[in-house]
Amino acid sequence: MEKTTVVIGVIGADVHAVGNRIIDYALTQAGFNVVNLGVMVSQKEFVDAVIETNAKAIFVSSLYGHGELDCRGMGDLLKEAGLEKVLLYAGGNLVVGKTDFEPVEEAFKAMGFDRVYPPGTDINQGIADLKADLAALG
Amino acid sequence: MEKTTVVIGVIGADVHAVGNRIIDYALTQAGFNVVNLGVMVSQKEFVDAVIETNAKAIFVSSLYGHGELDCRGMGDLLKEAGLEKVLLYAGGNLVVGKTDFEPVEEAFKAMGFDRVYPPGTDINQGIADLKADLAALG
Amino acid sequence: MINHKMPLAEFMAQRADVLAQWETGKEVDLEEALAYQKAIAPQKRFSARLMKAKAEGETLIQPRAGVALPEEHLKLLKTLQDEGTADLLPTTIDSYTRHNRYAEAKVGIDESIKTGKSLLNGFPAVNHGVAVCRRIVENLQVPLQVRHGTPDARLLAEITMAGGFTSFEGGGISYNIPYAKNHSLERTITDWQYVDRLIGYYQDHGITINREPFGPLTGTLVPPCISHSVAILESLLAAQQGVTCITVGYGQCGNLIQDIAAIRTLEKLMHEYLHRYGFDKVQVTTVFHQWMGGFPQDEAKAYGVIAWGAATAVLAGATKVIVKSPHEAYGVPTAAANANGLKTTKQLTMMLKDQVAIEHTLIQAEMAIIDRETRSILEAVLTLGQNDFGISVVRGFEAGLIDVPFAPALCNANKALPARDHHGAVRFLDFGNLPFDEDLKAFHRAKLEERAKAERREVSFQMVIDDIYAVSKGHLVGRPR
Amino acid sequence: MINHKMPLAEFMAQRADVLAQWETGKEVDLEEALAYQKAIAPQKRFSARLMKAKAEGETLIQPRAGVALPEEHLKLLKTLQDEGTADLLPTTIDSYTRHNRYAEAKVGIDESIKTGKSLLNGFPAVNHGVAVCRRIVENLQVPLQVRHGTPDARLLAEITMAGGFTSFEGGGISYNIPYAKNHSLERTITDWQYVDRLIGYYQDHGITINREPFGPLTGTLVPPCISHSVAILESLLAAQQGVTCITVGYGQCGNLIQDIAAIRTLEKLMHEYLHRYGFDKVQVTTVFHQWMGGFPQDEAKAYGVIAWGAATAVLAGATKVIVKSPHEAYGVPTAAANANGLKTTKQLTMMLKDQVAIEHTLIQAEMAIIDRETRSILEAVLTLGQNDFGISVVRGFEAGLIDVPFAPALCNANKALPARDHHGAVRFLDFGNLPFDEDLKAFHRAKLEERAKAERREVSFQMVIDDIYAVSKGHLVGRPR
Ligand code: B12
Ligand code: B12
Repeated sequence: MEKTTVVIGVIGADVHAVGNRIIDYALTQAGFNVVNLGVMVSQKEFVDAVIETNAKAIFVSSLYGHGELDCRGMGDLLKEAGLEKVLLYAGGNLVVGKTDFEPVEEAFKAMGFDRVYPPGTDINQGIADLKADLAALG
Repeated sequence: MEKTTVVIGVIGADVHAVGNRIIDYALTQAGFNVVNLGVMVSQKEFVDAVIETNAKAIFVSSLYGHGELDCRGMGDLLKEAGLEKVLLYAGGNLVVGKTDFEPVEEAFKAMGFDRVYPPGTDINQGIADLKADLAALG
Repeated sequence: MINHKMPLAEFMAQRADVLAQWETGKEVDLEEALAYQKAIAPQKRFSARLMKAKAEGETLIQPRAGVALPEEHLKLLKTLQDEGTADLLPTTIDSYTRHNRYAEAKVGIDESIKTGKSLLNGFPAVNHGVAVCRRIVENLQVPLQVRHGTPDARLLAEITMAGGFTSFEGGGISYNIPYAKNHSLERTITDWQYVDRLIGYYQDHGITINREPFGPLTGTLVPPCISHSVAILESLLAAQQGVTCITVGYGQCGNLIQDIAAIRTLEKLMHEYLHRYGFDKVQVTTVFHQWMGGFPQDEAKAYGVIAWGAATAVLAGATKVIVKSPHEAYGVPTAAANANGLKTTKQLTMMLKDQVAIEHTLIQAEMAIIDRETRSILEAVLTLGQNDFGISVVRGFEAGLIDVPFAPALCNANKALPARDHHGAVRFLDFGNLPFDEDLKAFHRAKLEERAKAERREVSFQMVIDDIYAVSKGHLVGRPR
Repeated sequence: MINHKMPLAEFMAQRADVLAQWETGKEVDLEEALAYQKAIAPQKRFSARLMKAKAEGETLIQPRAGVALPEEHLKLLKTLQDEGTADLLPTTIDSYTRHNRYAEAKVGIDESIKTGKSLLNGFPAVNHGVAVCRRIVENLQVPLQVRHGTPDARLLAEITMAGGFTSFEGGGISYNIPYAKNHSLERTITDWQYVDRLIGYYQDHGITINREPFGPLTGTLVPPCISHSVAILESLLAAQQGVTCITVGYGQCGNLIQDIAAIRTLEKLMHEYLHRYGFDKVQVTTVFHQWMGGFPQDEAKAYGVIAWGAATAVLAGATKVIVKSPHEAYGVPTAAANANGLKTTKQLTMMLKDQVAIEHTLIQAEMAIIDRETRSILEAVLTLGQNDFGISVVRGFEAGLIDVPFAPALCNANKALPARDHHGAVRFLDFGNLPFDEDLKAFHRAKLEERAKAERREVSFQMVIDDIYAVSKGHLVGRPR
């Protein structure tokens, strides 16, 4: 069976590279085909990469606090490209400061994200969810 | 002019001796005649000392958390002895645990204390208040 | 006081009186208690856990904690174990029980039930009795110790040992001098010989109970030689009654060199003196107490003090560290605050665990000083008492050969006064009657002169006061400001 | 890139372009700025404060902090100064400004005004302009520094120096490799030569501005020799443009011996290399960064990490320490959380201030290793570039002679991989193209083999991953558990 492709990257002007390398490693170990766009990735680059590689999911990381500004419209962009079925996850330190996670989750879901993760989430949690969501999609 | 006498001591089964020594030193330096009953002093010992020495004030310390139990009835005891004019102060760590100070102050005032001090109060604060109160009494 | 292991018959005769002191005494059945203790798994025994840590070079962490009511107490300890990751658990006893005022403790329990908050500053184990103690021990996964400050702890020991605790803190000196006013040392040493004999009895039946003299004494600028002398004398008294597992303690002074030197010298001297009197089979471990004096009120600053104590404990190689909480300056901590102190400590013990021990010529020099001071005191004391430990202690304190600064006990000379030197090590400003030779005295004087000169003031009692406040005000040395 | 002090005319010509990059550029009047800087009192100047601390053996404390709006920013800094007792203050710049995306920063400012919370992760100084910077500097009592991560910081430097800041962090390497993806080193070095020339211009007119290469780089297991090499090369580049006051930095690795050795070696090598190229009048101070990698989420544990960094900074003798907050793992800290990190740190710097420096034969040995590693890199790099600093750096990175672990920059080789040894010191698991001789490589391999053996597993990338997580999970070495 062919490996499922996942596009990963760190959005915006964000250069936090460490988590990205670990996510790459973990997804690869878990049997996925990883397309790693690295840091400082624009929404368009994510979408283009999905189109090019026929990926089934995007793991957006945002660590530096501008996640909310950077991710706005991302869901719409996917929809416009006819990619609403592509799973869209976000994780990292999505907003500025230590806050309750619920409103953050809501805001990102409203922007079209399927799953949203709080700071320091174990990447294996994201991978388990991905497998479940992919299975549900069939 | 004769020195004003102040009775000091640590009430109950409390053996915290360090603050007591400093209070002794500070009151003496400030020109008072100090009658120091030391640690583990009962209410009766305080009252007896006042009678014996014609003291104008009592500085009760309680550090170990049983202050509320130990100080109950102390105001009444003074009153019964006809000593309601003697100034009665309490300080230290008066109750068990870190709590709002207001209810503690109220409880002690209800027990007949004129002034009540939160943990770690600078003893010079107590001395300044004592001077003011003595002056007010004339 | 006796100067030999108490004969069994004598011990048993005294037991009857002890158990009659409060109604819960009749719950203790020594034979049944032996069987109960025997069934406790090694990982829940203090002695085994300590020896394992010592072998592996680990520093275990232990809080202080105790509240009035059993369910709340168990809940508190569970939090400290699960959330605070405590390696060892305490049960801190309330002050009424410490003074054998069980009737007042009863009032405290009743009031606590009524008001719904703990009005006692600890757990009144005697009032609660054997079965309640066992329920607590059984519902926890790590070893438990009784921590208190009780001059006459005979009944408390009977009940808690039958109750399944595997370690007992205190001693005839360390739970008298800092914790009492009017008790004679003859009395408290005699009472603690009973406690040690009880533990010796368990030992004779194959059950090792850990004993821990209370190291920090008044917690306030106690120079290492004073607490070391007390620890060693109490250990000799305990060993004489058959105790074979002793943890000697020391309260952090704050100067890293002095603190490391203190722990190392303590262990070394313990072995030497135990050996001299033939107690070679005693297992020795050490406990380092995070700063025992006045704490900063600000919690962030308190965390700093806690962390520095944790780091020093590991760097000194102590077997365990007793942990303070960020609420220290205010009052008995909530479970959460207590767990926080533990977590800060654990982060440091874990981060420092694998690092190499610090060596320094100054540590050697400081060890030599502490060794000489402690030896001066111990030799003078033991000579005075002609090697009768109890008499030595009583006469030694009488003569002021040992003198604990800021102690409330009237049997303590209270003439010696400590102050910090220019680098923050605790020295003597007044020797009282400490049996130091002129060389040693000159060393201390020079150290304080160095500080006085730097501060452009005379060596005086004001320095002592400034030093008492210093840590709580964010410094180590109380400089004029 | 140039290999000499930029001629004044050339500098002035470039200035015109720089100031035109954003509308606030026209607010800068260099002559007026000189006069303004001249009037700043010494106690508010970075250079003077640092030299005083160095002379007195004090370790100063400094936070990171910046929010979108001026009034909020000022309020934040006031809290850190008054409540946090910061000795030095920062102004941390937001990430849009760092990437010269001033229009996006504008959106961030507007949104922040609208929503009433800072939506930027720092203070957009360029957008706010000279007058706003001055208002901030004037309303505070301690020296202020610009801290950022900006590859092209020319306009930011112009505005903030005219705005009264007296220190500027960064450099052509340290603000490229960890902070950018696509910038060439030629470009960033050239742009930073401009920044250094600007500060050299102030210096030529009697005004000393402190410069600070960013020491910790990616903050993630960076071995001392890597950050030392970068710090020294950037210092040479800065000195060449007339900078005379440099603070070199290092991010805590966590092993006490290695950390002390690192700070001492850094200072020693700085003097040596500055001297070699005739920059003898440069004042050198050091900055120690509290742990820069992933933090524990639990605040009590975070306090432990903060305190250990504070203690190490003092024990290593750093001139200042950059402080983390207990919110580190979550996000930009509130003012209160930031002040708490400062207070914990101050408690430790004050308690350790008067203690003697730690000596250890292992520190000597570790210093020799770091010295040899750093020297290997620097000599190889400077030889390759024939002592043209800029060319040396560019070719050195190209050849992988310097290689920063986990860097996002594409011009970094990203072949070298670090891992901790058995005692927690950071070593190399993969050397990439680092110019180490066989002896040195054998040393690293032996160190990792020692760990592998103890952990009963092979030396592998899994160790690196385990080490990345270790501190945040409460350990130093990432053992298999
Ligand atoms: C040193 C110390 C000890 C030493 C005491 C040695 C001795 N014999 O003196 C030892 C180790 C023996 C000890 C024992 C115990 N302690 Co204790 N101890 C402390 C500690 C760390 C410092 C106290 C001190 O010396 N401070 C320095 C002096 C100068 O300050 P002070 O005592 O507060 O007094 C000043 C001011 O408060 C003020 N003041 C005091 N009284 C008055 C009165 C008036 C009128 C005025 C104006 C001002 C004033 O002026 C004084 C001089 O500046 C405090 C915590 C802290 N503060 O950091 C706990 C603390 C007081 N202890 C506590 C407890 C519970 C105990 C024990 C029950 C249990 C235990 N932990 O072992 C036993 C009690 C024994 C007993 N029966 O009393 C608790 C009290 C809890 C509470 N109130 O909720 C505290 C707060 C620690 C804690 N957070 O749990 N302790
Ligand atoms: C190391 C670090 C840096 C290094 C980065 C080096 C590099 N190029 O990689 C340096 C020093 C350069 C740096 C710079 C900055 N940083 Co920084 N940095 C950190 C730090 C300490 C650790 C990050 C890290 O590597 N963690 C380890 C990895 C393994 O974990 P991770 O990144 O969180 O990723 C894991 C999980 O989150 C999860 N995950 C991540 N994404 C996703 C996505 C999905 C779908 C899923 C399921 C899971 C998932 O899985 C990952 C693997 O386990 C964090 C704080 C912290 N966490 O302790 C701050 C932090 C992220 N940085 C921060 C900031 C503000 C900055 C700066 C703007 C300012 C500054 N302090 O200088 C600049 C930003 C530059 C830029 N333009 O991006 C803030 C962000 C604030 C916020 N969100 O409110 C933080 C939180 C610190 C703080 N509390 O202020 N930083």
